[in-house]
Amino acid sequence: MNPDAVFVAVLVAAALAVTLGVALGWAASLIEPDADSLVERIDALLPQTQCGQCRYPGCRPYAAAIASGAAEIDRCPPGGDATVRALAALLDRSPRPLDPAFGAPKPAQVAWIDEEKCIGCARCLPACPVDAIVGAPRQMHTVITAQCTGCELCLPPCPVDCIELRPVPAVSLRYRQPRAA
Amino acid sequence: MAARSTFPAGLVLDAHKQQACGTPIVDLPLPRQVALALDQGSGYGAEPVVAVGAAVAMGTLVARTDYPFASALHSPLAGTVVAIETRAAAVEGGRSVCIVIESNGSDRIDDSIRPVADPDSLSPEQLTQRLRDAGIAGLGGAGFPTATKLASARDRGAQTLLLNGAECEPWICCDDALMRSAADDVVRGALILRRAAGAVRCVIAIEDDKPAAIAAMTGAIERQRDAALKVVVVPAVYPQGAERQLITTVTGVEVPADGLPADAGVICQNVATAAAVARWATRGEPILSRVVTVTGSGVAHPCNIRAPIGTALATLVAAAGGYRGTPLRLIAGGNMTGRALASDEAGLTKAMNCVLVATRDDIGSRLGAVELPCIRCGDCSNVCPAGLLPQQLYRAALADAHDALRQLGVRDCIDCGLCDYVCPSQIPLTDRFRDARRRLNAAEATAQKAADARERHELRTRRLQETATAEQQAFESVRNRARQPGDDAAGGKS
Amino acid sequence: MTELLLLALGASLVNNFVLSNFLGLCPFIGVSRRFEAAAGMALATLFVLTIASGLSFALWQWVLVPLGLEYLRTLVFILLIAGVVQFTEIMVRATSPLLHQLLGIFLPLITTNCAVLGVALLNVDRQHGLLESLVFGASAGAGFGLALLLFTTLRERLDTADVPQAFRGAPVALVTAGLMALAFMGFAGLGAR
Amino acid sequence: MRFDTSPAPHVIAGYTVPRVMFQVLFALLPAGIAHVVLFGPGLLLQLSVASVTALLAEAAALRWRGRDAAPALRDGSVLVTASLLAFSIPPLLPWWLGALGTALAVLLGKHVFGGLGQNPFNPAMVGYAILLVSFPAEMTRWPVPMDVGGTHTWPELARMSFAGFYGADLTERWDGYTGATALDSIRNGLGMRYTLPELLGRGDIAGAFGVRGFAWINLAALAGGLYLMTRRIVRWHIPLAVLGGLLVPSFIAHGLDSGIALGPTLQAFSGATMLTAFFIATDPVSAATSDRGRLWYGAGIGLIAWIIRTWGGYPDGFAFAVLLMNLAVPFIDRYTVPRIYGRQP
Repeated sequence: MNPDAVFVAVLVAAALAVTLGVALGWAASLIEPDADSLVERIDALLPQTQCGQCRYPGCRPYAAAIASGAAEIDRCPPGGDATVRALAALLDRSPRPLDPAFGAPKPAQVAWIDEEKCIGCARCLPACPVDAIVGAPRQMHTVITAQCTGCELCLPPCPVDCIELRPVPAVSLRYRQPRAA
Repeated sequence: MAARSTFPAGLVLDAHKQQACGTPIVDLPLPRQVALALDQGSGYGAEPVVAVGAAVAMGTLVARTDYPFASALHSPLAGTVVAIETRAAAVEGGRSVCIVIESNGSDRIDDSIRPVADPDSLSPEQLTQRLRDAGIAGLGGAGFPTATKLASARDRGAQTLLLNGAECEPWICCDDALMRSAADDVVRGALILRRAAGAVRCVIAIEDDKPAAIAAMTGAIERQRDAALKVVVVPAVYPQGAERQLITTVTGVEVPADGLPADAGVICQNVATAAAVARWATRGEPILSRVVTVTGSGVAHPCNIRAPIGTALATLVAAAGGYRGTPLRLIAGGNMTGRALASDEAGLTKAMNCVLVATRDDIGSRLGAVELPCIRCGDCSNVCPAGLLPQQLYRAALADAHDALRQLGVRDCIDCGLCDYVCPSQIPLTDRFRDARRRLNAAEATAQKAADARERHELRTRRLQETATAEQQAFESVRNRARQPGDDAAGGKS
Repeated sequence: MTELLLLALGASLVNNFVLSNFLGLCPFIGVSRRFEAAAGMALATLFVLTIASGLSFALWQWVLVPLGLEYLRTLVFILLIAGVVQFTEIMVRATSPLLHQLLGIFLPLITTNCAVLGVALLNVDRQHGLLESLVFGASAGAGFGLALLLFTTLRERLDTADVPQAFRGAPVALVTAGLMALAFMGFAGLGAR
Repeated sequence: MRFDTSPAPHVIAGYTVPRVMFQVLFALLPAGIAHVVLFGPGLLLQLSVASVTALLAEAAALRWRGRDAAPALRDGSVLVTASLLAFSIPPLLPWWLGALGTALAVLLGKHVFGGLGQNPFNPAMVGYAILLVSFPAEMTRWPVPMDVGGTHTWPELARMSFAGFYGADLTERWDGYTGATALDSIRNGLGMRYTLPELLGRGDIAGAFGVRGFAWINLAALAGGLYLMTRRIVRWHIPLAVLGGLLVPSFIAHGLDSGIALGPTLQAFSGATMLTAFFIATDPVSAATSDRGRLWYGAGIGLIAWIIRTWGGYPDGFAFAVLLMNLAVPFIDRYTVPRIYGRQP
């Protein structure tokens, strides 16, 4: 094989590589990736407790982390296995057990304020990620049970430990709402 | 006139009607005690307005409601309220709060009960309110408040009042008996309902296996001389009497899956409800009693009985000659959709059209069933009156696959029980679907709660950001002002 | 015309790349758990196969042969395929991030899907013209997509089946794929007469 | 008084899977009698080895999974699989091949997927296809039937069947007594550029309705199939679609070129046509779900069988046609969900 042939071969291969590279770069610059829709769909499967047990500051940041591949899908104890399964199905991955490093799943719970003990300090109000505690300084506080996600974030700020978590009250579920105006 | 079309499938079942239907309706003497369940079958309860110890007369209002899915209750006895407590009742879950009234033997009628002077002078809205006050609810089995249906029919401009006299479920014949004995009442009630609904036509649908009822109703209509009133004979196919299916049979129109019968231009009422409306018009009487079929191989003399609401089922069975043989199930309703009750102390409800005391002769096929794997034979989808694929739904239900359940129409299932009936693998499909529906609803409630939480969280995040930005701006404007060279204070210092 | 039709039928059904030639098994097993992902993969592969067939023919006919560089074809074809796949990936990521996530590693791996290189090389070996190359590539892609979609719907049904523990997941998928291949043997010898 | 409770409905028709399966077996009886009369007792030998193997395999699979085997053995489904396989394989097949095919049918065709009701493929056809691709010579060797030629007696067929069953070398004593089926001979003949009328004029193919032997079996299977339809075990969609998918193209092709294309009568009464249309394709487990899906499914089977019979490498294409459409069933089901009451189409 003469040196010329080798030269031509290298030249052809290199030309092809450069052509493709330029074309791809140009294509990539033309087309904007749309990452948000995936984050939305992941976020929709998370329980929205906003509890931060996944060590992200809320459900949506965690969803963004999953979408970008920065976090695994096993970090959400409030969602439990059901959420992991749903995420695995959405992303076509194998379901995996929850990572115990992020806590263990608990039955659904809601916060309850012992109004005998509450001193009305209002420190729990800003802690609540979903505005489910009503109250004002030196007024009794109370938790809107229907809106509480049971995230436990109101526990640490309370100076008198008057907040406790109770199991979600059983709701009778009718299987078919009558269809009438 | 014969029916025009039909719904997807259905099946002809053994009717078992001859047992109770031969004899005239028996009037039950006033019982010593009644227990009125606050939930009369619609799934929603009224609120008591009497206290324990209160004296009541026949027709006294004992529970009222503003809720559109519940109906008011009136005392069928004159006497005293002796208890308001949770006890056995013929409702979902088997227990409900009941108002227990003991008779004092008198038949004093409440002062509020007066015949309606001229129902034709009332506007549809006034009529509807009066019917709501009278606690008129669907006597066909659903117990749904009639007034609520009338209002929605008016809102949606329904043109046809369909009186359901199909009575398709085996064993039940109380409507048949009522149509034969009180055809004029049914027609009179129908005319009032038609006015209240703002409808122009009234069609009375009766299955072709009830020639006597058809003849009686046709006769009553002829006496009325109203051209917009007619009887339609429909094939005796189960579940012909299901509201949506009957509407399709009679009008050829399907009710949208996510809509109401009124969207198909129809309001459907039971013939017994119409008769109750007539009683209200002639005597001012709210619903105090109903006709109920007491039947089954476990009853000595099956018959139709007019009994006060709240009468203990044991009393009804005793009036039908008492138990016979070895009764295995006490079913409120027919053998396809009826609810098996744990105790015969439960009281009669407005929604209860049948008390079926079943022995092995009646329900042996189900008791002896051995569940085998589904072989996808498709018999279930061939009979499903809702056009579903029960065999696919069954797999989705086992896997708890919510999307598939929704898509395959687990909520379009009308619980008729036909898929169970024909399944060669004897799988209790209907119950699996009920269960799957419950879990689906629970999951959707959870998802809805999560969505609400997310929305509130996002609002809060935005609010905090805005507050922070505002503070920042305020801070900066203060600082900028502090650095203004022309500022007096600054100038003074320099 | 008839010949093109026979070529298409042969490449898509009779000599189905997956079920008769056992090429491209990796995405066949890997991306057949969900219909949406499989449909995306089928389309992506169809796209890559068709474009790569055309481009590789052009490269072969007008660059390699005139320059006497036939021995470079494997290298050049792989480079070319990699480029086309990369372009596909950019497209998919832009149009559907969820699909991009679902396909995951299997999207860039179309490069190493032997079906793609196989089609390019077979086109050269069988001396297909441009039109024939395109038809061959497209029908091979269609056959791959058909097999993948059928397999995916089968697997989705198996998800709700009471499969013995030992066979759950990959084993039953492989048995199913084997039985599919058995069924496709029915096409063997089709058109031989 | 207290009562037990149970969910509605409280009554069922009491029509069971075992009854379905035994009705199917009963409906196979006429075809079985025709088979035994025409081809000797080989079918009975194959049937017995297949049934025993099937029951053993079913019991073993269920025992291995720790399930109660008794109900599954009694429901008759595995006997239907065994019978359909026994009908499909030649009556001269050595017993171990029959046993192997049945074991594969039950284990690989059914239990790998979870047993009754879970298998995507028709188990009998899985067993048959594996045998056919693995032992093509043995699987295409049929005795010359009784109804034409008359070269041999039924006792002779019986001796031949037993010899074949035990695996003896049949060519020593009975060379010329055994051979290809009619479809096979036609295929080979056409391959050698004979025309169809020439082939049918030859004594070794023609018979009642055009094909010797198999015509009677097809007729008997048709009778059994119609019986199943009257008992509402089989509905009309699949059989009609299978026959339509096969006969419509053959009618057209025969009209275009009667020299080489088999006519509809010949197609309908040769090979496994009726058995497939009424007994094999109608296996509900591996068939499409909705009525519309079943029409597509059946038509696909008929059409593929016609294609394989006309251009393929195998004389009869029904086994592969059934398997090919089996694998398309979930796909068909996906696109043929019937409209639910009250929903938009």
